[in-house]
Amino acid sequence: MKKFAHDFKVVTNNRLNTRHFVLELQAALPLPEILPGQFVQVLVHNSPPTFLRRPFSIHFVDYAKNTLRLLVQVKGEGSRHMGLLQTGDNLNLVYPLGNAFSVPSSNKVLLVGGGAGVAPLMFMGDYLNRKNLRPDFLVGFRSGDEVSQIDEYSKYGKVFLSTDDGSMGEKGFVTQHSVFKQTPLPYDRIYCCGPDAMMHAVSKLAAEKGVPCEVSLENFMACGYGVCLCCIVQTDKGNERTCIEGPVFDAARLKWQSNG
Amino acid sequence: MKKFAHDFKVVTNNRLNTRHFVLELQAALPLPEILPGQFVQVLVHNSPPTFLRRPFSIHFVDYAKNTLRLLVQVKGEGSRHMGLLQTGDNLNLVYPLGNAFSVPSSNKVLLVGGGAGVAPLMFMGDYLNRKNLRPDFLVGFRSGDEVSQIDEYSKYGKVFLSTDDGSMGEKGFVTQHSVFKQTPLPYDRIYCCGPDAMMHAVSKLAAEKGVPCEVSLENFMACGYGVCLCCIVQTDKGNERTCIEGPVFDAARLKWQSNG
Amino acid sequence: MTFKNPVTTASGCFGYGEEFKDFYDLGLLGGIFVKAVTGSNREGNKYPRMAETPSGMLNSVGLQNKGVDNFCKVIYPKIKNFNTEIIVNVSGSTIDEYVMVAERINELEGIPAIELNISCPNVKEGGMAFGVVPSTATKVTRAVRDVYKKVLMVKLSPNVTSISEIAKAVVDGGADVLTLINTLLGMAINAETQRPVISTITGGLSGPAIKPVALRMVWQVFKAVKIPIVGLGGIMNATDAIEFMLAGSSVIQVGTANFIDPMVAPKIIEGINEYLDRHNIASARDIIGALKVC
Amino acid sequence: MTFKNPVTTASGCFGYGEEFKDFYDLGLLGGIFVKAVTGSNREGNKYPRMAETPSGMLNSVGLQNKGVDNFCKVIYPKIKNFNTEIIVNVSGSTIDEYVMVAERINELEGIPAIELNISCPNVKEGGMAFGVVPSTATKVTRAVRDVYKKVLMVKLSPNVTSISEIAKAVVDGGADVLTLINTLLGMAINAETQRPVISTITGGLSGPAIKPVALRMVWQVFKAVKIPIVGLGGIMNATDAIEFMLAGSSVIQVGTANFIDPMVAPKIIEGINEYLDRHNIASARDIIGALKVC
Ligand SMILES: Cc1cc2nc3c(=O)[nH]c(=O)nc-3n(C[C@H](O)[C@H](O)[C@H](O)COP(=O)(O)OP(=O)(O)OC[C@H]3O[C@@H](n4cnc5c(N)ncnc54)[C@H](O)[C@@H]3O)c2cc1C
Ligand SMILES: Cc1cc2nc3c(=O)[nH]c(=O)nc-3n(C[C@H](O)[C@H](O)[C@H](O)COP(=O)(O)OP(=O)(O)OC[C@H]3O[C@@H](n4cnc5c(N)ncnc54)[C@H](O)[C@@H]3O)c2cc1C
Ligand SMILES: Cc1cc2nc3c(=O)[nH]c(=O)nc-3n(C[C@H](O)[C@H](O)[C@H](O)COP(=O)(O)O)c2cc1C
Ligand SMILES: Cc1cc2nc3c(=O)[nH]c(=O)nc-3n(C[C@H](O)[C@H](O)[C@H](O)COP(=O)(O)O)c2cc1C
Ligand code: FES
Ligand code: FES
Repeated sequence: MKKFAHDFKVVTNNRLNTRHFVLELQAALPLPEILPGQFVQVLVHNSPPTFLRRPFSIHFVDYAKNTLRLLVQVKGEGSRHMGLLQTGDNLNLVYPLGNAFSVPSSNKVLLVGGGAGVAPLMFMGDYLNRKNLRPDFLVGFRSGDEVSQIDEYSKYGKVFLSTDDGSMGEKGFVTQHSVFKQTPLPYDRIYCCGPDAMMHAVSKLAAEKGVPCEVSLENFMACGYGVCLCCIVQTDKGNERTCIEGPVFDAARLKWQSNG
Repeated sequence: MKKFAHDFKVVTNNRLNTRHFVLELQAALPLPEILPGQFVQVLVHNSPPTFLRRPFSIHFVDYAKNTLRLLVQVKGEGSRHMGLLQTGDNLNLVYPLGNAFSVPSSNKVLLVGGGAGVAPLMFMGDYLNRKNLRPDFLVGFRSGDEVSQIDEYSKYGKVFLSTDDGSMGEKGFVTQHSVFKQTPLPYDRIYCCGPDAMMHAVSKLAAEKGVPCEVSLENFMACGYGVCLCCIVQTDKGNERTCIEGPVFDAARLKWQSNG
Repeated sequence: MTFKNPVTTASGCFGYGEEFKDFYDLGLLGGIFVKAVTGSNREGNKYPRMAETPSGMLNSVGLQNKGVDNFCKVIYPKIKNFNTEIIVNVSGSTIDEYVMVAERINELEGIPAIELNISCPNVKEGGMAFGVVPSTATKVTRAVRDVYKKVLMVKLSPNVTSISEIAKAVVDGGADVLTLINTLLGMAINAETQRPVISTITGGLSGPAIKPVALRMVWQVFKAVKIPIVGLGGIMNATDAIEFMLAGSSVIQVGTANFIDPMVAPKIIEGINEYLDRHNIASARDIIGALKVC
Repeated sequence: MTFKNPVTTASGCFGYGEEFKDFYDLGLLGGIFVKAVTGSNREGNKYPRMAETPSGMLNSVGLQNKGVDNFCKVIYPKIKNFNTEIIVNVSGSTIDEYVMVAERINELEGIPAIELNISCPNVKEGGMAFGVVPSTATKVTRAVRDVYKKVLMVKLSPNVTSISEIAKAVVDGGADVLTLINTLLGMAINAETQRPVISTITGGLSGPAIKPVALRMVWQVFKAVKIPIVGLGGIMNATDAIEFMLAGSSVIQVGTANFIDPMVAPKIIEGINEYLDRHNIASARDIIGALKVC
């Protein structure tokens, strides 16, 4: 698939809460086809400590406006600097990168996300809707003040909510949510994205319940397009590249323990 | 003399022409006493190729507004980046650095500047006026479209003008200006700042005419406050530091040939 | 052998070239130095394999590759018709392994040269160990020279007291061309976790941070030996490339910069041409070693 | 000897301390390593002496100083009562010169230690030449050890194949403490003028660019010898300082960072204290060499 390194223009930078914001970025040329699960590599201009690009999932694609969105959690200098971007600023992206979530054959799909890991699920929801499928969402946040965009997700499917401190939705991690208490689980497939520990827990639970599960990994990357071999993950086929063979993997294929 | 490393706020950034701009910077704390000829070391934030600070002469001090001004010529990344600063931005300065022009005992003083080298002369003019002295200015520019702030200089004394291409004032270098054709030269002291070649030419001419001359050097600097020994200039006393014993030197003391 | 222009891409930073076909026409490049090939399959080092550092990065990939047999049978057919020179980076843990790989690559018609990697800091045996002692550097070079009939390039490690001594030792062994530099051995620590950032504790430092060291070594070696030099280390743009050529590089490689801007190599080619035009210099050849030092 | 805190300033980057009195109270510092002192007056190298590089700088000052006699008579009286440890960086071109300077400094009551600089890359004879060969490193250390009765620190050059071998050689010579690292030998070229940027063509690279190499060397030496280490190389903030302590430094030096922010050393002292509080660590001593590697 053809890849590009292009400047995008910041259309909006919406602060969701103290640690998260959404950038809407407009391309100068028509966007190519992009699939949910794919990511971009962001060049953080003018941030002296930021040498390498930073990978971010594609949160949403709006072909009509020729924009894509990133949902960013402030972690270090790179993401902090991205948070300072203003309407009209340029941001250079290499895109579209990586594989994508598989396309399910039924409606009975659960999209599980935690924190900034919810990013690709919005795009996936929209994508499934266009294929006349309505997924369920299970999204987890640290606490109520980080819960955001629930209305948006609700457009694409039913939303279950959990927070670590119980201040909104059910209390606890997503794996403790009552959705997972059902036997058998009323889903044909689970798609999951979030912190490593969460993805591991969800994939274990899915395996126990006999439901296929795909996870989207966030391994550290140098290039993002398959040439540096820094982002590898151990699978049943040996070392695979998160940025090419992933970031989406069938959870059953991963050897979790060795991953970082 | 006490020195400081403080954030200043950009009050205005006035473009003079394509290659020059004036930054007016406001201190949070009351400015200490600053002398004409002194300089600041600017930290160019967020410009990845700019590791070291950049030295700039103090162009003007306004104690009432608690501001100082820098006149900057765009040379490389650092100065280019400073040109992008906007009202309200922060800029960290180490100041006040270096020695100062001597205080003349008579009115018969010529201030010679070329290009961005005119920077300290505005401050010197104001300073001399406060001591009830009115200097003459001889300022040289590449061409008419770079001539600027003549009205300002005129407040402090008479202004002679030259441009390399003759598009404004007299044609040629400052040393070719008719001011220097007078014998004897009607000045007790010359103060000069500009490109090395110009300062060398002016100091030779001054020596021929028997007029004491002070030049303000622009040697490359790492620290700016006397500890790295990178900015040295050969004088009759051996190697001296441009940032401490200078930037202003009695031209007769310099061994020009070895300087760069 | 000749390159259509002096801009090539560094081993380990460009895969086998295929991934970059998604970005531009590989025929623009002077050449491609493909990822290290060893005697047999290597899984490489554990994750995490990289750390960002000021103006650079550490890597500890550890020569992950599927081995020379796979290279000849699976990869070579896919890349041999790229419209540019393909040079294979040959690695190993023993002299026999280097020799074996070189013999196999010697048979591949479409490969005009190998680059002997005696400078990888990220494997326990072999690699850099060969490249930091003059006598073993000569020995491994000579052993490969005996079996390899085409252009033999040898890639030097900067982790040495005297790079010119090593360069001379490798010339004694029969090298046709020297490549320098490979990565500097470095380390990164996460102060919060109090742990090394990469799994192998130490790794190879690349990127602009090492450019001054690389330029110095190219210059020292240019003065010490008479064979051509392929220069690299932190080249990010045409100006950097020109500096390496002035210091004595006939050809330059772009490594880590490919990660920051996948389009960087063609941009460097263009930038060099602009520079030559602006300075009225007829050919890139004219700036090789042309540094004015007096 | 003990330092009131682990943060000191590096030789050549802090003058004799006096200039920094204009910025803050020197009594805040753990110690000050003053500019190199040689046997007699040295004018140093020609201008230009510096070049900016990615995340670093090259310098080629060349040990400019007025000689040991001037130091003892003119400078020492001015600085001996600073409320912090003053350590003199001792340099020379011959073993006799090192010995002579060390003997003179030995007489100064207010100086508890010297730092033997066998690693300056910017002078023709002496300096680094002593520091890159184990046998001469031992020899010069031993010669100074014989005449110097207080704490003998030796500052190592990173421009070597094996830093732990050099470290051991210096320990054999009788060093009490090792300082590492001095600058990496580098070079900068101005592509437009086609000339080297600094007068000596090559110079010493310092700043964050070299931090990964410095950390690696501190870690290697920490594992190889039993004497305390003073670590430096690119420390810009408290996090960097903590990384050097985790890798095995008992004390750290702040060098080039003083040029970027004259207030940096007191800020690092504060930052280390905050880190210790946040991690519930009783003393800075507890993180020395505490890197978790399994
Ligand atoms: C495919 C993919 C998709 C992603 N999608 C999103 C998304 O949609 N939204 C989002 O917010 N984030 C996403 N991430 C994570 C995001 O890339 C990081 O949070 C971001 O790069 C952090 O950059 P920074 O400069 O802010 O922080 P940094 O300062 O670079 O790092 C933050 C922390 O990570 C550690 N760290 C960084 N690099 C390494 C390394 N190589 N080895 C060990 N530790 C390291 C640092 O020590 C530090 O504690 C994604 C990552 C991947 C790989
Ligand atoms: C005391 C003093 C006062 C000054 N006052 C003013 C002033 O009032 N206004 C003004 O416009 N300028 C002034 N300057 C000059 C100003 O400091 C430089 O123009 C500025 O630092 C350039 O920074 P830059 O990042 O824009 O350019 P850079 O990219 O740093 O450099 C521009 C050019 O200079 C060359 N260069 C840079 N550093 C070195 C070096 N160490 N050795 C050799 N060549 C080098 C580069 O090769 C390049 O061609 C003053 C300098 C000094 C020392
Ligand atoms: C991720 C990565 C992998 C590398 N793999 C190899 C390799 O397999 N063989 C080799 O000779 N050099 C390898 N190198 C070294 C580079 O080819 C190059 O010598 C070094 O990175 C310095 O150049 P640069 O600063 O332009 O990247 C690798 C470098 C990186 C960053
Ligand atoms: C301008 C300058 C002058 C230096 N002079 C000396 C010196 O006289 N003696 C010495 O041992 N080291 C000298 N050094 C080396 C530093 O002390 C230090 O070892 C090196 O810069 C690495 O640390 P840093 O990256 O924190 O600066 C000098 C460094 C610089 C930048
Ligand atoms: S990030 Fe380079 S191969 Fe995946
Ligand atoms: S710039 Fe450091 S001594 Fe003058």
